[in-house]
Order: sequence, then structure tokens, then C-alpha cells
Amino acid sequence: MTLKPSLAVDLGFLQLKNPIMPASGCYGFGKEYAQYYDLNKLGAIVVKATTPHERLGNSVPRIAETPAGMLNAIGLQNPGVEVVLEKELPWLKQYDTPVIVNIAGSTLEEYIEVAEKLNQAENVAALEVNISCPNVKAGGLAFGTDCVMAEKVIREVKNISRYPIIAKLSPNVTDIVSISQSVEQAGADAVSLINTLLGMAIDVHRQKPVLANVMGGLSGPAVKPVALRMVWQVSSAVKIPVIGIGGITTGNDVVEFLLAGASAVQIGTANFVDPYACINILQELEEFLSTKSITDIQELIGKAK
Amino acid sequence: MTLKPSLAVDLGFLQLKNPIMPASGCYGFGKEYAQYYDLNKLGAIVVKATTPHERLGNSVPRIAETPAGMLNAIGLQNPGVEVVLEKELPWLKQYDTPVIVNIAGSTLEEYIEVAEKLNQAENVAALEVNISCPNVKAGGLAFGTDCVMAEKVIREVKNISRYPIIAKLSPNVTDIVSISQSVEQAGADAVSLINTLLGMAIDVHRQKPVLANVMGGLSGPAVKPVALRMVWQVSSAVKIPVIGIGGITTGNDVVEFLLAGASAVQIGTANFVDPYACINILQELEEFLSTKSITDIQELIGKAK
Amino acid sequence: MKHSVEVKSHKTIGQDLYEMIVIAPKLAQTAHPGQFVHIRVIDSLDPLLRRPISICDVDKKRGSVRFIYRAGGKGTKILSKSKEMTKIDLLGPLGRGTFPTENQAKRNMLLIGGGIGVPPLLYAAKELAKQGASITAILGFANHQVVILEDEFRELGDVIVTTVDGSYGKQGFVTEYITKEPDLYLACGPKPMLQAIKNHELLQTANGYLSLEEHMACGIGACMGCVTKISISDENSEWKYRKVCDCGPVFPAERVVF
Amino acid sequence: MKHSVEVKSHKTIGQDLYEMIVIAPKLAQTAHPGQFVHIRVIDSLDPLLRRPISICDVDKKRGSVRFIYRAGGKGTKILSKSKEMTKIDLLGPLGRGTFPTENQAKRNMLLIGGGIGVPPLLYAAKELAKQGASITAILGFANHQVVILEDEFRELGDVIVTTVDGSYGKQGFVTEYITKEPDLYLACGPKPMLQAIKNHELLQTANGYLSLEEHMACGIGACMGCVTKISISDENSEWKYRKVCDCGPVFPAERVVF
Ligand SMILES: Cc1cc2nc3c(=O)[nH]c(=O)nc-3n(C[C@H](O)[C@H](O)[C@H](O)COP(=O)(O)OP(=O)(O)OC[C@H]3O[C@@H](n4cnc5c(N)ncnc54)[C@H](O)[C@@H]3O)c2cc1C
Ligand SMILES: Cc1cc2nc3c(=O)[nH]c(=O)nc-3n(C[C@H](O)[C@H](O)[C@H](O)COP(=O)(O)OP(=O)(O)OC[C@H]3O[C@@H](n4cnc5c(N)ncnc54)[C@H](O)[C@@H]3O)c2cc1C
Ligand SMILES: Cc1cc2nc3c(=O)[nH]c(=O)nc-3n(C[C@H](O)[C@H](O)[C@H](O)COP(=O)(O)O)c2cc1C
Ligand SMILES: Cc1cc2nc3c(=O)[nH]c(=O)nc-3n(C[C@H](O)[C@H](O)[C@H](O)COP(=O)(O)O)c2cc1C
Ligand code: FES
Ligand code: FES
Repeated sequence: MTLKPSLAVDLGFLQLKNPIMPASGCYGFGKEYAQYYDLNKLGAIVVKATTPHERLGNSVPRIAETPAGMLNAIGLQNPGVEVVLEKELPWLKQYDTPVIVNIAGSTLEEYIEVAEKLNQAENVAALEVNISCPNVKAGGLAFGTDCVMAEKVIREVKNISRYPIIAKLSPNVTDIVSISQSVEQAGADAVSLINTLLGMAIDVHRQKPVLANVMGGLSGPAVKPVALRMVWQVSSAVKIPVIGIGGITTGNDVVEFLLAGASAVQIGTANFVDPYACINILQELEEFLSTKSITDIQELIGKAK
Repeated sequence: MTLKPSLAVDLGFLQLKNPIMPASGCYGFGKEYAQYYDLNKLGAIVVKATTPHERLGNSVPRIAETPAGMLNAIGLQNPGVEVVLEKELPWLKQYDTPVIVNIAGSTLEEYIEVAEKLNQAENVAALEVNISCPNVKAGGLAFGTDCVMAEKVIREVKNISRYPIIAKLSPNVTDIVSISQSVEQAGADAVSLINTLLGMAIDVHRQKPVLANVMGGLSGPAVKPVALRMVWQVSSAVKIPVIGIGGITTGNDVVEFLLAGASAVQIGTANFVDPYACINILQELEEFLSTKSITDIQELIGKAK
Repeated sequence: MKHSVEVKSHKTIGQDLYEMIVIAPKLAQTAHPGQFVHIRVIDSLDPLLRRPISICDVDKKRGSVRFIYRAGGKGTKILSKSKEMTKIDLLGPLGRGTFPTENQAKRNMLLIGGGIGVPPLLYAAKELAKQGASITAILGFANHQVVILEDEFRELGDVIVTTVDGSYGKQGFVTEYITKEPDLYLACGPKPMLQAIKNHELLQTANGYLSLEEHMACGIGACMGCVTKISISDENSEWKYRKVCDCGPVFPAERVVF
Repeated sequence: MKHSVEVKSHKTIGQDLYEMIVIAPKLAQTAHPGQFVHIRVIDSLDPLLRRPISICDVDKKRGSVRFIYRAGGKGTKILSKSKEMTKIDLLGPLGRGTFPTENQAKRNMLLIGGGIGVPPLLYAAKELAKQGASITAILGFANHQVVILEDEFRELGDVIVTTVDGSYGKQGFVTEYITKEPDLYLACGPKPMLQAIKNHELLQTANGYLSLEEHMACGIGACMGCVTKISISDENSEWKYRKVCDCGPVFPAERVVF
């Protein structure tokens, strides 16, 4: 018999007991999933995007199903950073799993404001700067699709924040490599990708877009090939660790992202399909390693190149 | 009882008996599907990309299945424009369905060369200029992701060709609207979109990319939401007709594209799933119109806006 | 809260309408009227999302739970093909906002259901009847082919059935047959119906509860997908988005903002 | 050429191995040895593509066709669950490059199969045996659990079974048991095996045919997905890509470029 494989991964600024973390916006602040399993089993938790002030979000419908995927247009509904500081983060203190706070804003100033406020928190392991949300007018997407703006927001947040910074990139760009290099240049400690692809669906009976917001972000298995390609490209172009996101639903999917060069992954939509998704994936991953007699998961990172 | 609905659509430069045409590269030159049904039933036929000289294409595997989609990296294998002129186009003369020839090249000169040669053909209704193939090094994609280059190649081809020009756009861009406006400016008579999204898949057992070419083009139902969104955006931004492509497998999918602003559609991957796809879709479309008592399909174009 | 349950019986009970009974003792024990389950109709990536279906009735003794649903779209059509003896994956009971069925003895209860909104009212009606509440049910349908549960409601109280096309029962909408003010009303059905009920002149002072529907992804409160406008005070028109899956699906009528 | 056929029997015949017999009179009448069908394993968008499976045997009288396949991945695992009496959608017979089984009377035929490459040789062997050809089959497998069709080949000629791990028959690879030059050889199996066969010293002057596999989308020659390198002349090493689905799946061994 072989030894139990080591699942730990090292992001440099953060050591994780395993590479699995729920993706922002797909896991609330953890409470709902805590009814299903112990959150300490996760490598880290990425919480819902936080903005300086409460946001009501978009009108409904906010959700549309698409082939092997879904569209969402939540519009960053969240209670604002103050409430997150007072209620959500303290609740997460009962777990020793690192908490990554996803931050968003409509202006550069908003990003700075929320990052600054979060410096007061006691249990934040890193900030994930969402420069890629397609669901907010004048929102993050503009920052994430332009190298100069991306560089600027990451640099400013990095300057102000006491935490490591993960830049979350948008796939809705011609050249993901140059965006990733810009944020590396700006001091990002890691990049995570992808956020959702901009898409839409139409209800042929009502003859109107399904989503009240018309367009929304496409996620789920459908986007996996695009995500994997971008992780492959970016991990060859930057020195900072890459966190892979997009359509992961199985342990094998995680292996694909690691082989493509990701050091860790995030699970989004799969949590909706099965609340135990993260746990099942973790188990499948462990079985994969055992079957292949791989003792250290980090061997896999970038191995397909 | 209502009258049989009219399925005819008018692209200005071309009248089609119905809006359904097979997409380039997914239908060869029609011969294979002619064994299944009468090609005269189609609105038009778009044939495989043609280059000035024969191209061998990429190594195998060239095909990978993905969730509700597939990747291909054919690499524009084709016999070259001379053979197309001598063998393939003459064979298609037996049908009165308009033939649209998809052209590609690695340089501006190649596009011009192939367009020039095609002026000799007797049964070409339009050229579809593929400035969006992700599978060729130094290939079309570069033209399709840059406004200046896109404008240039379309303008030059338009100048040299005696046919209406359809510019086939790549979805791998930050701003599809400005690309579409550039080609409209350059004189394109229509735009067709989308070509494939750049993606990849990894074989976790071999620990290597599935495709010999590493990356390939993602097509099929998975991409439909992205295609639909781009058709919606582009049809609001240009005056020339828009031909919708991407993941169409049912009559309802066609209705979605028409409602989003497409004047006609192309069917790609669905032909592989079912050789009768175009015919089945056509029938579903007719049934949809009958059920909704719509007498003229053109009523649907852009109606969801 | 996640169950793999066996389909005990599954049959069609009207045009595109299905009744599915599953063996799920834990669910039967814990479910409240108004709650729902979130069903994975097939172990496949397409369709990807679960489908929310209300609990129509429970049999605590036999440990079974009944659902009635319309096979209208892709997911429910697939569900309708699941055979007896096979297993189905579901989450539930879900929803903290339920129909108030406790301490309602001797009160006059009006239950108003529209189409596929009728089933969740049955469980509520049974619980109310047990306590001796006096029940009137107004059940509205599109036409005769989709009339369901009439007999079962008749066992519990007075029933008025309406059809839009007049092909069965009274012709018209449910709201046309509300004739006196109840102590409490419970309603489930399409949004326009719920709005008309809330605004009905005879229901302005009665306590009422509305069961809402919204497109859902997670079904458990994590994605913020399924919100509805709920007023935060009685005084003014200020509202916040509340999650239907978590704070609902049943909300006090006076809080629901249309 | 597109058929909706009924599954007559479907059973497991070894580790992850299934035998499926379908009622398909037209297919049975027209199929040649070496041809394949392209199967839609489920009417769903996931998995999206058809799966190519060789024709293992046909019964022209009963109008049935037999397939043997390994349920290894997503699509074939779903296929393995299709029950008797249900319908399956398939295209075929496909492939213009087939095993030459006509006018081979009295000749010495060597059939070499590796693993799941064995089934398509059975139909060829039967046709050859009918004409009185003398048949030797070398059938190679990974281990005892996946040995298939041995008895049926024994009815048609001499058989050598090999397993890589020696758990059954002779230990080793099929190429180790080629002991004399046949008039004609037919082979199907993994690429490295086919390459070793083509290069085998005893097979340098014999006529040979190899059945190839490649990832396919359309299966009918339209997508250019499934190409393989085929030399265009005997003299030099020039090759072109030819479609396995259309020009193959069987090619003359001397034309196949590895
Ligand atoms: C709390 C709740 C309880 C429900 N109880 C019942 C019930 O007991 N019986 C019944 O027949 N129906 C019920 N519904 C409605 C039912 O969920 C939808 O009809 C069903 O999800 C539609 O799926 P589909 O596969 O038929 O359609 P599709 O067209 O395949 O659906 C596409 C997507 O839209 C969503 N969707 C479409 N219509 C609705 C809708 N009306 N409400 C929510 N999501 C929708 C689907 O869930 C899916 O994500 C309930 C809905 C909710 C929210
Ligand atoms: C002409 C031909 C005849 C064949 N005959 C048989 C047979 O009789 N019995 C049998 O067991 N197998 C046969 N195969 C191989 C069989 O097609 C694959 O094992 C099968 O497609 C794998 O699908 P999956 O769902 O198991 O795997 P998945 O991993 O789900 O497959 C993913 C994708 O890769 C493709 N793929 C994976 N492996 C192969 C392969 N070896 N060849 C072609 N495509 C592949 C699949 O078709 C699918 O598109 C044949 C292949 C070809 C080309
Ligand atoms: C309902 C929903 C809400 C999301 N909200 C956020 C968010 O607040 N911040 C963010 O950075 N990404 C958000 N995302 C994007 C996900 O974190 C993730 O990048 C994306 O869904 C792709 O991963 P998946 O395919 O595993 O879902 C959201 C996604 C979904 C589906
Ligand atoms: C196998 C394959 C080959 C293709 N070859 C071409 C091509 O030669 N020229 C071109 O413009 N597009 C080509 N395409 C893109 C399609 O025409 C179409 O734009 C794309 O597949 C999206 O449509 P679909 O989802 O319906 O397949 C090809 C697509 C596939 C799958
Ligand atoms: S469905 Fe996710 S919050 Fe309600
Ligand atoms: S699979 Fe399409 S050409 Fe062979």
C-alpha cells in the first residue's frame, strides 16, 4: 500500500491543506454549506463579492439555464463591507480554513475603500480583486478588459491593503496573457481565472431575454475548455501562482487544471448542482492520486506542458 | 387553418428560401450530406474554408469532446482553391441552393489570391471571409481580433471580388462591436458570427493535451449563450445583416438568434450529432411559426430588443 | 438534507401533469406545508440545474412524500420519465417561509390555488383540517384537462373549481369567486394571480400568505439568484431583495412587493 | 443509413466489456467486414458526439447485428446502460475501406487482434471461413478478465490467445507468436501493435490490412477530424491525410504511415 497522498499546495503567500476552494458568489459566506459538511475540509473559502456599500443587485430573473451551464446576473447583491466585517467574517472565525474576501467596486475609489476597511478584519487570508464582473454597469469588467486599468486598480489595492492580492481575471478579452502580465507587474501575488463569459439566453415564448438584465455571466462545465486554455496560457506567462476556475465538477477536472499550470482551483456552479460538490471533488482527487501512485499533488502542476 | 408560414429571408444581396445554412467546415462540400437529403432544401450552403494552396492540416487527434460541446483543430485542411474550382463547385451546380465559399489565408496576399481565383467560378453567391480561424499559426485569428487588420483584409477582398462579402468574426475578442463596425466600414455586405472560442482539454491519463495542436476551437451548444450575446450586440451596432452561428441544434435555438437580431443562421456541430440536423431544425422552425401563428419569419428578426 | 429516494409510484394525472410519490421517511417527518425540494432530474451535465418542486403531501406513517408537477420544459420532462423503483436525488425540505398551519383551529381559512400552484396547498389544507379549521378552497385551472386534486380538497372543506375557458366548474378567474373575508388566506399560483389576490377588496384586512416562484440555482440560499422584493416595514414602500428559496417560498402577503 | 434500432440483447461479457445485439435488417444486409456504426448513446447534449463502434458480426437471416465494446469513458458507460427493447440511434454501415473477404478461398489468412480490436475480425473471419480460407487467429489481451470471442474463433480455425500478464494463454504480445508468413493478414488493435505488425519481419511481403481508430466527430467524411497519414505512392515517403471514417477504417498496411 502506498502512503496517503499529500494534497497540500503552497501558493507562496498562503499554504493550503488542499487545492479546493469554493468560488466567490457561489458559496455565500459559507453558512449554507456548513449545514452539509465541515468547512474545515476546504483548502480555503472565497466569499461573495463585497462592495463599500450595500448593493441591491439586479431584477429577476437572475438565473437562466444553458447547455451544460448557466447564466447569472446577480449584480453583486451584498450587504456592504461593514456588515461583512461585523457579521459574516466573525462567524467564519470558528473555522481554521483561510478566508479569501472577493472585493468589487464601480470605481477605483470603491475598490480602495473596501480594501482599506477590510484591513480591520481579523481573519482574512487574502483579497481577491474582482476586476471581471460582467453584471454591473460601469463595473469591474471595464477594469478587467483593459491592461492599463487592470494594472492601476491592482497596484492601488496592493498599496493600501495589508493582505496578499489575487487578481481575478475576466475571460472576455482578446489577450488574457497581457492582462495577466499587467497585474503581475502591478504587484498581484496571484491571479485567479476565469470569471464568467458574457452571454445571454432568449425565451422564445415571451420573445424577450430570459434575464431581466438581458446579459449575464456564463459559468459551469460549458466554459471549462476556455478556462483551461486561459490557465495554460497565463501560467506560462507569469511567475505568480495561478488559481484555476471554470466548470470544475469532478476530481478529473481539477487534475486537468493542475496539469495546465494551476496551483489551486475554485469550484463555482458545481456547488449548486450538488451541495457536496467540493467534498466529492476532493475525494475523487485523492482517489486519482492514489490510483496513479502520486504522493504529492504538487507534482501535477504544469506537468502537461 | 393558417397559411403555411413564409420562411424566406432577404439578406439584401441574397434572397434565401429559408434562414438555415450549414456552417463552414461542418459540411465539407455538401457531398456527404447529399446522401441523407436533398440539398435544395437548404437556404444556402457554406463550404469548407478554401486557401490558395492545398493545406495538409494539423496532426491528430483533431477532435475532443467537451461538456455540451467539442474542440476541433483541423488546421484548415483543404485541397486548395484550384481543386475547389475544378471539382467541388461544379458538383454543386446540380443544386439551385446558393453556395457561399468560405476563404482563409495566412497573409493578406493569400486572402486576395483565393478571392481573385474564385472570380472565375460560376456558382458562387457570396464569399465568407474567415478572419477568425483559431487553428492556424499566423492565421486568420490575428486578422479577426484586431480592428485595423480586419478592416484591411475585408476592404482588399471586397475590392478584388465580384461577390458580396460576408465577414466571419471571431468571438475571442474584448469588443466584438468595434470589430463588426470596422468590417462594415470596410464594405462587408454582412457579418457572420461566431467562429469558435479558443479552448483546450487535457487527458488526465496521458497527462497531455487531448488535441495534438494543444488548443482548438470550441463549438456546439456550450457556446450558444456567448454567440447569442454577440449577435445581439452586433446587430444593434451595424446596419448590414447579421448571420448567427454557434451551438444551434433546435428550431427554438434558431428563433433565439432571429429574436436577437440575426437575419439567417448557420448550423455547425449539430450536423455531426445528427446528419439530418438542418432538416429537422427547419421543420421545428416551421412548426414553431405555425403554433405561434406567425406568417412571415422575418417578423421575428430583432424582435426581442 | 440531501436524500437519494426511491420512486414508489409515478403516473400522469392530467395533461402534462404527473404525480410522483417517493419513499423518504426523514423528509416526511420534517417537512412543513409550503416547503419544497430541489430535484436533480438526471445525473448529467445537461440539464445542469436542479428543479424546485413543492411538497404536495406527506404520509408520515408510510414515510412517503408526494409531488405533483407539470412536465413543461426540458428538466421536468426528463423527470417524468423516471421509473418506479429507481432513485432520485433531492435536497429538502427547503424554505424557512412556510404556510402557518399551527394554532388555526376554528378559524375560517381560504385557500386559493392556480394551476400547478394547487398542490402545495393540499398539505396545508390537511394540517389545517386536522385542527378543525374551516376550509374553503378556490382552485383555478386553465381548462378541464388540467384540473387536479378536486376530490381531495372536497374531503377537507368547501371547494370552488374555476376554469379560464369554462370547460369545467365555474368560468373565470379565482378572484371572481372570493365572496367573503376569511380569517386567513393562503395562495399559490402565477404572479398575476397572486397580485390580484393581494389587491382583492375582500382581502385587505385578512392575514394572507403567498407562495412565490423564482428561477433558482442553489435552492439553499447561497447564490442570491432567486430573490423577490419584500417590504421591510409596514409604513413605507421601502423593500429589500429576499431569497425565495431561503426566506420563502411563502411570505406574508402584505410584505410582497409586486 | 440512419437507423433507430431495437436492442435485442445487451450483456456484460468480461471486465467492462459488453455485447449488444440490435435488430437492424438493413444494416445486416449491407454491412461489410471492417465497417462500423456511429452511435448516439443518449438523446442529450452531454455527451454530445456519437461513438464509433465496429460491426462484430451480422446475422443476415435474423436481421441482427452484434457489437462488442468496452465501457471505458462517459459515452460508452451510458451506452452500456441501454436496456433490451429500447431504441438506439445509429448511422451505418460506415467506412469504404473494409477487410477484403472476397475471392480468398484456399488462402492462408492470419488475423491479429488486440483487445477491443478483436471483435471486428470475427465478421471477417466468418466470411473468410465460408469461402474455405484457412484461418489462423492470434488474439492478444491485457489479462484473463478481458479475453473475448476465443471459442467463436476456434470454430473457424487455429487460435492463439496471448495475455500481457500471462494470466491466460501464452504470455506476451501477439507479434511474438507470428511464426510464418501468411498470404494475407488482417489486423485491428492499438496503434503500437499495428505498427509492430506492419514492421514484423515475417510480414514484409504478405498483403496486409490494418483497421485504424481515430477521434471522430461526423463519422461520415464531412469534418476532416479523423485523418491518418496514408502514403500516396509505393516509391517514396510522401503521404496525405485520409479520413479514417470515410476512406477507412481499414487501409492496406503498406500505405499506413505511422
Ligand atoms: C419553490 C418552488 C416550488 C415549485 N413547485 C412546483 C410544483 O409543485 N409543481 C410544479 O409543476 N412546478 C413547481 N414549481 C415550478 C417548477 O420549478 C418549474 O416549472 C420548473 O423548474 C421548470 O423546469 P423545466 O425543466 O420544466 O423547464 P426548463 O425550461 O427546462 O427550465 C429552465 C430553467 O428555468 C427554470 N424555471 C423555469 N420556469 C420556472 C418557474 N416557474 N419557477 C422556477 N424556475 C423556473 C428551471 O428551474 C430551469 O432552471 C416550483 C417552483 C418553485 C420556485
Ligand atoms: C472505426 C472505429 C471502430 C471502433 N470500434 C470499436 C469497437 O468495436 N469496440 C470498442 O470497444 N471500441 C471501438 N472503437 C473505439 C471507441 O470508439 C472508443 O473507445 C469510444 O469512442 C470511447 O468513448 P467513451 O465514451 O468510452 O470515452 P470518452 O472518454 O467519453 O470519449 C471522449 C471522446 O473521445 C473519443 N475517443 C476516445 N477514445 C477513442 C478511440 N479509441 N477511438 C476513437 N475515438 C475515441 C470518443 O469518441 C469521444 O468523442 C472504435 C473506434 C473507431 C474509430
Ligand atoms: C451565481 C454566481 C455568482 C457569482 N458571483 C461572483 C462574485 O461575486 N465575484 C466573483 O469574482 N465571481 C463571481 N462569480 C463567478 C465565479 O466565482 C466563477 O468565477 C465562475 O462562476 C466560473 O466558475 P464555475 O464555472 O465553477 O462556476 C459568480 C458566479 C455565479 C454562478
Ligand atoms: C470541425 C470544424 C471545422 C470548422 N471549419 C471551419 C472553417 O473551415 N471555416 C470557418 O469559417 N469556420 C469553421 N468552423 C467553425 C464553424 O463554421 C462555426 O462557426 C462554429 O463551429 C460554431 O458553430 P456551431 O456551434 O454550430 O458548430 C469549423 C467548426 C468545426 C466544428
Ligand atoms: S436559489 Fe440560490 S439563493 Fe435561492
Ligand atoms: S469523423 Fe468527420 S471526417 Fe471522419
